[in-house]
Amino acid sequence: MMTAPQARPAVPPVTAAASAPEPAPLLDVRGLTISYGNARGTLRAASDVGFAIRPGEVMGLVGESGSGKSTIAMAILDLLGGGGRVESGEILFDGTDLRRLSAPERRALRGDRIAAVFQDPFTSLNPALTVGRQIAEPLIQHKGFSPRQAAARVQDLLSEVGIRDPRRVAAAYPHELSGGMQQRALIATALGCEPKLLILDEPTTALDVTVEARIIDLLAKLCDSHRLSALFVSHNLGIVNRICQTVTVLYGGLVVETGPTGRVLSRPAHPYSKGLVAALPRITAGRRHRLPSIPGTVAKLSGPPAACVFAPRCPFAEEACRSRPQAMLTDAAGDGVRCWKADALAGIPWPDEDAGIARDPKKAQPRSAPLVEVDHLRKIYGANRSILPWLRRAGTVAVEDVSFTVGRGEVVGVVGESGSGKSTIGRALLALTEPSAGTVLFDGADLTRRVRQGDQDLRRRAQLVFQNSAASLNPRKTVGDAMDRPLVLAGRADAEERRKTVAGLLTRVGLPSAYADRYPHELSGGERQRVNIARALATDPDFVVCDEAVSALDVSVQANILNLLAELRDEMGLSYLFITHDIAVVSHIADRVLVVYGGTICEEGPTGRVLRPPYHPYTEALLSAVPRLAEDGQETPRILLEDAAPTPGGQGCAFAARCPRKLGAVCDEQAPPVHRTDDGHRIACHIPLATLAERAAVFPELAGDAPH
Amino acid sequence: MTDATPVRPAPVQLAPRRRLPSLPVSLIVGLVLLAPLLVAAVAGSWIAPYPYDEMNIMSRLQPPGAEFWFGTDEFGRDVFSRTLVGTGSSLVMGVAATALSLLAGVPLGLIAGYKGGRIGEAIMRAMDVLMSFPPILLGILVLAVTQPAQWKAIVAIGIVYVPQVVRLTRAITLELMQEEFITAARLRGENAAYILFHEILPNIWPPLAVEASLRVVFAILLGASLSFIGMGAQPPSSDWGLMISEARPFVEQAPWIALCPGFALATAVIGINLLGDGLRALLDPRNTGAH
Amino acid sequence: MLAYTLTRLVYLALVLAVMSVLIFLVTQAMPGDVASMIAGQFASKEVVDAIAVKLGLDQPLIVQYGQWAAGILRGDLGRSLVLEQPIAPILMEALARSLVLAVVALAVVAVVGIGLGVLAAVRRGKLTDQLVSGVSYLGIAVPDFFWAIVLVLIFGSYMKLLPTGGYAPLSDGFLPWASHLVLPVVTLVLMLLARIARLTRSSMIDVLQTNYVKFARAKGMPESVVILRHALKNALLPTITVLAIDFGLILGGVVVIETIFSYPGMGRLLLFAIQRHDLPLIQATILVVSAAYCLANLTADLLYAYVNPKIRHGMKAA
Amino acid sequence: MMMRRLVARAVLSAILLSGTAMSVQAAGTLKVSVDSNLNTLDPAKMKGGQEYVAAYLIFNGLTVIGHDMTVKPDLAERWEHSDDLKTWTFHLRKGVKFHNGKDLEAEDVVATIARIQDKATGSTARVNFEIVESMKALDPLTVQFQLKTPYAGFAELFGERQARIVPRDAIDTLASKPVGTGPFEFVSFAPGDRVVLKRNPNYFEPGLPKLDEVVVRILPEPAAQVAALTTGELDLVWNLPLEAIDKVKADPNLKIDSVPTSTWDGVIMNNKVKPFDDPRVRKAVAMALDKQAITQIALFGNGTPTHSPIPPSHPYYNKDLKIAKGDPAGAKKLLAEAGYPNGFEITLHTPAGRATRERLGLAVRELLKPAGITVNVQRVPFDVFLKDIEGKAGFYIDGFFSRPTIDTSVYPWYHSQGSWNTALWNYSNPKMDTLLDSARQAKSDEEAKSLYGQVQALAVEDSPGVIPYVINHINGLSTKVHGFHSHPMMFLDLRDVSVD
Repeated sequence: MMTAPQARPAVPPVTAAASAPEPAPLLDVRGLTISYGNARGTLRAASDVGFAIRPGEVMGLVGESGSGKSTIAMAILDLLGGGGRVESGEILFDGTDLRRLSAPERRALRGDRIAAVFQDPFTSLNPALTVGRQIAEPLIQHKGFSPRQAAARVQDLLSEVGIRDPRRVAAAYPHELSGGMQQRALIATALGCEPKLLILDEPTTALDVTVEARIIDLLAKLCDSHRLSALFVSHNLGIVNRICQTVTVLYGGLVVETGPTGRVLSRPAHPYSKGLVAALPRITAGRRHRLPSIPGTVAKLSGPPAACVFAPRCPFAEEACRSRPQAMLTDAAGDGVRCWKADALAGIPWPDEDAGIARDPKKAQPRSAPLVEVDHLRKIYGANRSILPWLRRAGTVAVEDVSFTVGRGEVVGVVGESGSGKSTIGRALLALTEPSAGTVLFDGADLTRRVRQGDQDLRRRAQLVFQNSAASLNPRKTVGDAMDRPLVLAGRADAEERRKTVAGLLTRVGLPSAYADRYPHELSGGERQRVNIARALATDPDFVVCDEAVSALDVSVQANILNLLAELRDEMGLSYLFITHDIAVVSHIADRVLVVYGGTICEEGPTGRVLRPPYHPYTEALLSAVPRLAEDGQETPRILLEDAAPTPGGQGCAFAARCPRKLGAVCDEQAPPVHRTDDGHRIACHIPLATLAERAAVFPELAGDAPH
Repeated sequence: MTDATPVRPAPVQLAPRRRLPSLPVSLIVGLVLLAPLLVAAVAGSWIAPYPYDEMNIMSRLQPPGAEFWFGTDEFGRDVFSRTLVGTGSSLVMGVAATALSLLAGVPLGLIAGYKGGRIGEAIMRAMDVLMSFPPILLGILVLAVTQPAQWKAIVAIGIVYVPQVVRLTRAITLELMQEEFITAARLRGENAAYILFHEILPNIWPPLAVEASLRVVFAILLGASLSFIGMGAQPPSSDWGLMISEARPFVEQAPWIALCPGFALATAVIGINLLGDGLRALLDPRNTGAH
Repeated sequence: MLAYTLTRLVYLALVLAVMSVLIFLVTQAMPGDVASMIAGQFASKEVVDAIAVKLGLDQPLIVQYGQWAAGILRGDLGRSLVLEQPIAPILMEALARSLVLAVVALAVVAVVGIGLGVLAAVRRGKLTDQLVSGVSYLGIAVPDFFWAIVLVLIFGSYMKLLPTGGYAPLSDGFLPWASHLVLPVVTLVLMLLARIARLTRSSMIDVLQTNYVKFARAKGMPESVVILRHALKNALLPTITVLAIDFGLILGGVVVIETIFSYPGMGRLLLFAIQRHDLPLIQATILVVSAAYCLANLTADLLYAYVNPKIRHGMKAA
Repeated sequence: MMMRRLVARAVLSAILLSGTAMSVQAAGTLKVSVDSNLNTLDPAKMKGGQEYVAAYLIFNGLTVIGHDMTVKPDLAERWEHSDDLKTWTFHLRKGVKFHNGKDLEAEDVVATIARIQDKATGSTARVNFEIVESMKALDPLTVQFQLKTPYAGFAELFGERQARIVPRDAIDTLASKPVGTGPFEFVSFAPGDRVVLKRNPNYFEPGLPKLDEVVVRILPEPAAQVAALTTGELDLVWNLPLEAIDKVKADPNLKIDSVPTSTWDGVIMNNKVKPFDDPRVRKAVAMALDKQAITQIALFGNGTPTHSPIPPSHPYYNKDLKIAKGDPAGAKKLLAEAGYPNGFEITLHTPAGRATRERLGLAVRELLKPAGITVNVQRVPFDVFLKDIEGKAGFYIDGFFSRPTIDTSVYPWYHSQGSWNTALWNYSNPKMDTLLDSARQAKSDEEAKSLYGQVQALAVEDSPGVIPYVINHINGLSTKVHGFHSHPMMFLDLRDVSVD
């Protein structure tokens, strides 16, 4: 393991443009090895990790779950918990090895010169203290501010992170703020003592896309204006591309590649990086039948690696890869890659699995009656008719007057942010929740009523694939048992025959049939999601609702599952309602897209139409917020929405409160008219269609293509 | 890795197969403490050196010694024998009362959680009323209605703990009802009975088992308290609570009468507590060995 | 918050109404009766009947309940049949004495229990933690009456330091009054301490693993601030609930403690009433204790809501 | 800060030491404990020893039973009766005032007795006064009773505990605010806690009482009583728990004062209920019970085995009879004769909370076992005992306080018309009736002694029930208490008592 840490300083990196002496790195991590120990043994979360961040530079640390990226961030902060231990290595901050400092000395650095923002703003703020007080704390602690001085500084900080009414926010408790506001407050906290280094651990992952876009924008601006260095931990390549100058790719606790963001993301050198970039669904990529994907599951190490960690999943692997660990190869520019074949593989793309047979969209546009018809669906939650007057409540409108259809063999995508009502629509379609008004016809029959009358056969024809693959399987039943029941209910009495069917289904979703004897916790996330799909198929359905079915999965696994779903659709003629917050995923798989906001449909149409102008203002904002890779072309100016939470249920347009193109009172007071264009494209907006059509395309690359 | 060690394949962890559960220490210690008590509960009257109720005026209030290991009480009865024989009474009190509360509480909780609506509301309001009585008071109230007897104390304690069991069962049921595998069961057309008994119940029993072990402790203590104030086991029974109560006047001249059953009680309570802690650890979903 | 409070009050009223019916019916079902009790040994039936008529015990149940309930609503708890006195003053005096016991015990439990719990959580897995766990096991391992006996033995009989029973009114002076409280309070504390300490420990451990505590540490806050300002406030929420329940438990459960220490509170009054079959006194005592228990629970819930800003603001009535 | 810590330490040590601090109290205050709460302070309704303690401190009767168990003048300075023993005239002491300032008058006596006679009052003394035909106040200081039948012991009836004379205008508030003529005035009563009494300055016996104040603490726990006595928190423990006698004896600051009484506990067998309708069965039970052993078990020896309620300390006690030694073999034989060769199983009820009676029950259970009788002891709350057991069940343990006379101690239990007998064991033997009736009119002590000797012999022979012992009344007190003598009637006579 003679690797980068020794090699790299030997060849001082030289920037191509200027020959000015390279400033010493602000943060220089060398040979960092971290392990977690528990009763069952040790797990190596990071092995011999090294990277450097120069002053003013934002470095992305990317990898899938379990790659060790957050562990490294926590090790820098000295906040490893739960049995984590730094085994060896140096963490040089401004030339000082942090590991040699005492705990109080490191604490004194934290929040002062090294500040952090964590993933989940909803849980990172103390619910019992006002936001202002929490922001003021480090100021008082590290800078010796008086509470009064600190309070004044808090207002400035809040203004700086884009909060309009800092006084109110400072006095508020965290739960009174939206997620975006909370994350801004956390950023303000981090900025308070004017740190040199920011540790950003997935700072936007928990947020909606439009909010994420605003926060990233803010972070980029702040890093720029304060000349901040930052370690940006993320799994999202698009966001890394947007904010980081350099990027370090982790796999199985090892750095597999490091280099300037543009280069790494456009011309990845390590096979893993290639796969990662290739597997990302992309709006601009055109419709492909299959996404390139990385087989297998993420590696976890329990000791020093004995071979290339990626070899078991690598399409380019050969015997040499499996017999010895890989060393970091560093070039003159400081780029590194942990693959001895990197040079040989330069220019060779990740294998594309696409058979090249573009799906015939006509197949998805059947002439016969639609399979599912949703008519004026309305759902109100939490209405209360108590005898106690102060308990009476009108309830919250989750879905407001939604109508659409799903054709046979068609994939309809539903895109929206959290709280948009998209999941409620899905549940109503499966008769899991009773509509407050309106009807859901399934194959011509009123599904809700039939189910209420006990018609389980009709219900079995509509199934659901869940987001949380862990919770969707009964932990006390084997995979086989879980899949056996639907068959029993379908009246298949022969146990042996059922067993075969289960085995067949498992094979069908790409799992060994021996998995029938396993319990859910013995499977990986991707495997569980396959089991979920297999179970949904066991009732032989016509229609499957996929509710954020791939959102919780890592990119490489997500591509696998998307491919599987596409195959099944083609083979079995399934219809999908594909619910997601990720418009890129929808654009990949859906024939038609519904864009929902605040319980209403703002735009509906064939995927190709929705991705092109004319846009509903919300669709436009959503598209512009999608982070993308460099190769996807020049970014257009983003449309940044307010953080304000949507307020459905009013008289006017649900989006009016956040709409950047709001016309005026009419938007608040009247429901928007529906503009119809060709191919069943509908836009609900007060702005005339012609005006909407004037907007430039968010993805110019798509503009020329003919709509499907 | 420049040395000549043979190259091994990367120790990539595979999805774990079923492993033998590693038994928590507290579980083992708990069982070790309880084992002799269980033996005493079953075979107490056979292993006891003297009949529990045999009086001997010549040897009353004898201190512990070779003849009477833990001394004698005011009737000259052997305290050790009495404590041994009393094990059954005291443990049965806790276990039977807990069983009773589970028997009544679990179905009610399941119904309240699964059905919800008016039935669920009615059940929960009834439990609210029941819970509004302080526990020992409810026990006293129930016992005051009839002549005291041990089985009545068991029923009383059982009733006292029904609301807690109902609440817990309902809470878990409600939580499970939100689980996606229940949704999946509904989607494949399962009826309520199947969902309750095959999907929900197997997931309820681990937390219930932990809860039950704690309930047993409370029930034993409450039973002892009731016996103490004369509303539980009746003399000449050697129920521990009753023994301690009867020993009160002699506590100064003959503390052993109270101490022996006191220590037995403590052993039982600590044992069951440890057992509960161990059970909790064992049944924790994070402990992958458990199913 | 207001809506929540109102709702809870309405519930409380309903629960108390149902309870009053239950209490009335159950006490009526008790064997033995007050007329025979008053008539004494071998009184003839006519004597018993004469007493029953005099006491109004011959009227239909519903009439008796109606009179009783109406009386309570007017604040009249009735007359004790045995003591031949209005119940309210006797009950209030006993309640006040039990309350003193409960409040002092609870205060000690809260301070010591929370302190021990925090200590154990912070020193998790270390010797301190094990010691606290061990001691708390000991506390719950033996019933309160056993502790009481041990305490009486040690402090009363052997050391002769403290009075082992009875009660001294404040008019006798503060010290006699306080000294009579020590042993019962210590017994109650021993009984309740373990639970509070363990609960605080576990919720403290949970809170110490939250993101906001991690974030507070990332801000460079000293450990003392992290624990006392960030963690403790949130960790105390479940403890508050349990403390209130304990308060009710003390009020209801003092029967045993008061018996052992001959402390003239509610518990002994109730036992006295049961032994003498003094129905009005039994009914009033149980009702008042249960009402106090309910009120304690209500207070806990409101306190919980108040301390928890998430509920305090924008309270949705649960 | 320093100051605060000092204060805290002072408070702490004061609390710890207050036990000893307690002993410093107002001179002339006697702190007494009783073992159970007082139900009422209305003497007519009293039933328990702890209540009688208060009765004798606050009230007086027309007569009083002295320490020698003979009747003595109290509120009546003298009395006379007609030769036929049917007309009784009592002359009241002059100048006696109730605590409320009113003078004692003959009308008060009439009202008091009339109230006891009223069934609705529910006084246990009512049966005593059933023989009263009529009564009237001849003048303010003279009251006359006309009896239905001749009765020699009528004056003694006024020494009975319930027959305390109360002011006729304050009857309704007696339970909570008693007013009497006794040596001490009522101050306060906190149920479950204490009764406070103060010296009656107008008490009719000059110079008495000596104490300024009496505090009667209610302390049911024996351990607490004894501890309080040793720490000086109490000066006197009334009816000292038997278990604590050794401890008190061992303490140099404490002493024991005891007196034999005719208070007894009994094994009640209902002679009309199977199997006790067969005298052989009753006799077998009596044979099997070793009275000496029972006295040891139930009373720790603080009592004396006896044949009937007549205590061995009494001159009428029949010394020639042998105390049963326990003969299970003989009992077995008798049982076989009665048709129970294998014995039988039966439930024995004991009243809960009466320690000696509970112990007696358990002793009976053990002692009958070798005779083949399986006894299941069932403890019942006292109110249930009174309602459902006493006078109704077949087999139970009961107990009775000393009566003022031998007649009132024996007649009601053994005469076929005796009030307790008809309720308890329904025993009937004409020979016994004759003996008892003659004893009532016995002209001499000799004659009475002989008659009562035969009564005892017959009682043993017929064994209507088993009376194993009479109990000693024991008080534990501090050596600082002077002038105290335990009373065989078990009430507290504190007139002559003083405390250092």
